[in-house]
Amino acid sequence: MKKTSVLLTSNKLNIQDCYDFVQDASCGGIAVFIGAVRNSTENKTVTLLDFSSYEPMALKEIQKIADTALEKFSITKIAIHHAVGELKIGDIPVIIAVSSAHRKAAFEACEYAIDTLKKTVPIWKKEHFENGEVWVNSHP
Amino acid sequence: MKKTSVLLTSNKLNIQDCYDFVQDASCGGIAVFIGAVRNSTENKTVTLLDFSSYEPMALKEIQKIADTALEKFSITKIAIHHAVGELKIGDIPVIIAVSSAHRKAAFEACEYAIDTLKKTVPIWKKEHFENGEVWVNSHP
Amino acid sequence: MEIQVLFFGITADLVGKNSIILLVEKKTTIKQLKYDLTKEYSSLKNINDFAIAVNEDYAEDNLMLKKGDIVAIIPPVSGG
Amino acid sequence: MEIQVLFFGITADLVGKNSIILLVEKKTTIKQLKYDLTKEYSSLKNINDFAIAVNEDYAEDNLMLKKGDIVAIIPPVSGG
Repeated sequence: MKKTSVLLTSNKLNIQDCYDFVQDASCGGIAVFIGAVRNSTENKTVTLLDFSSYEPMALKEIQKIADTALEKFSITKIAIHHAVGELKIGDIPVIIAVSSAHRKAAFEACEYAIDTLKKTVPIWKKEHFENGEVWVNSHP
Repeated sequence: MKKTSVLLTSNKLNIQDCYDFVQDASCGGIAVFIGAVRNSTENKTVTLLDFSSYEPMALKEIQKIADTALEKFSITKIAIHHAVGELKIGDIPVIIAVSSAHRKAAFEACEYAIDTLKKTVPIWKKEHFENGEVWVNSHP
Repeated sequence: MEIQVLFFGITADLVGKNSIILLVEKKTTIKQLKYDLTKEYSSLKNINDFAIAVNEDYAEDNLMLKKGDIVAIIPPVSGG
Repeated sequence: MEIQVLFFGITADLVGKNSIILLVEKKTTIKQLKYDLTKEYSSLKNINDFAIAVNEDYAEDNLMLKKGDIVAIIPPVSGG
């Protein structure tokens, strides 16, 4: 039985797909985190985000997060799907879904996965504003 | 703008409906908890669960949880949907979705809501096994 | 005075009813009501403690009942 | 010896390239490579520190490069 689903795609992410993958008859709880593109950062209006990645390494790092979550927490399955390319306000850059017998572990693993993804996975976003653009996190 | 969606229904719950309700252009993160009917409890095989409720009071108590979550945490919207009636393995008794500008508050509010729901909302489940049935939590 | 008492979950099974009309003294407290009900329906002793709601809100032991109150017997909940 | 160097995110913009072939001495460490790159492309000083991956894994400062390694310049990530 495959316990991890890892995806990096320029297609639209699908919440139901992630749910269907992690859902299991032995599981009483499923925690899901859905990232969404916000309309502002530090009071500046965002028009779109452009996500790029170092694809083979990003996939390896996402897989590491999924595998580590399975080791660290009493969970059953985990899906981590990330989008690349241009995303508009309200679009979904990332979905993480975790199933487990009991809910506490699912919540913990879900937070662990998104926190770690934001630190280690080689994906970058450029924020586009009405009058300019900026690479997020890159400047001192 | 309505900030809470509260539902007690004998229809099938829908994850996308909850997501669509809480999704908002100002939100960067959405945390979702989905309860699922497990196939076993204490090593006994469950065939189905039967949920009943004191409906008007259950709705009031769920509304209280949603309102309190909005006060306690920096969140934008919250949906709490609960099913009643007979549910089979894999069916969804509860969905809680929470949106916020930043993810930490969404996770905290989501856990708060499911933890509190399990303590205060007058809903009861009877577990049906192959050879009998039992009201959950009711016996010393 | 008359009050209505609703039974839910396991208590409906134990008492064999969903609802009764009960005659109680004026100034009866929730604590007294619990005592009276457990005396009348001794099967209620077989479960964990139960809570009482009056008019759809949880009630403390020292609350006094009023005529026409709708009282609900709330065994340990198990939603979610 | 030759190695390939890939630039991502802001570093590709700063350097104006996605990829270069670089000639380095044998036994060059990651630390030395960072120093050399920042000297060659002084615009790299304008960003927060960057990490280095060798053959798709994060590399420590003391790792020594081998011929044919694929080195990636990883500016602060911002996925999610």
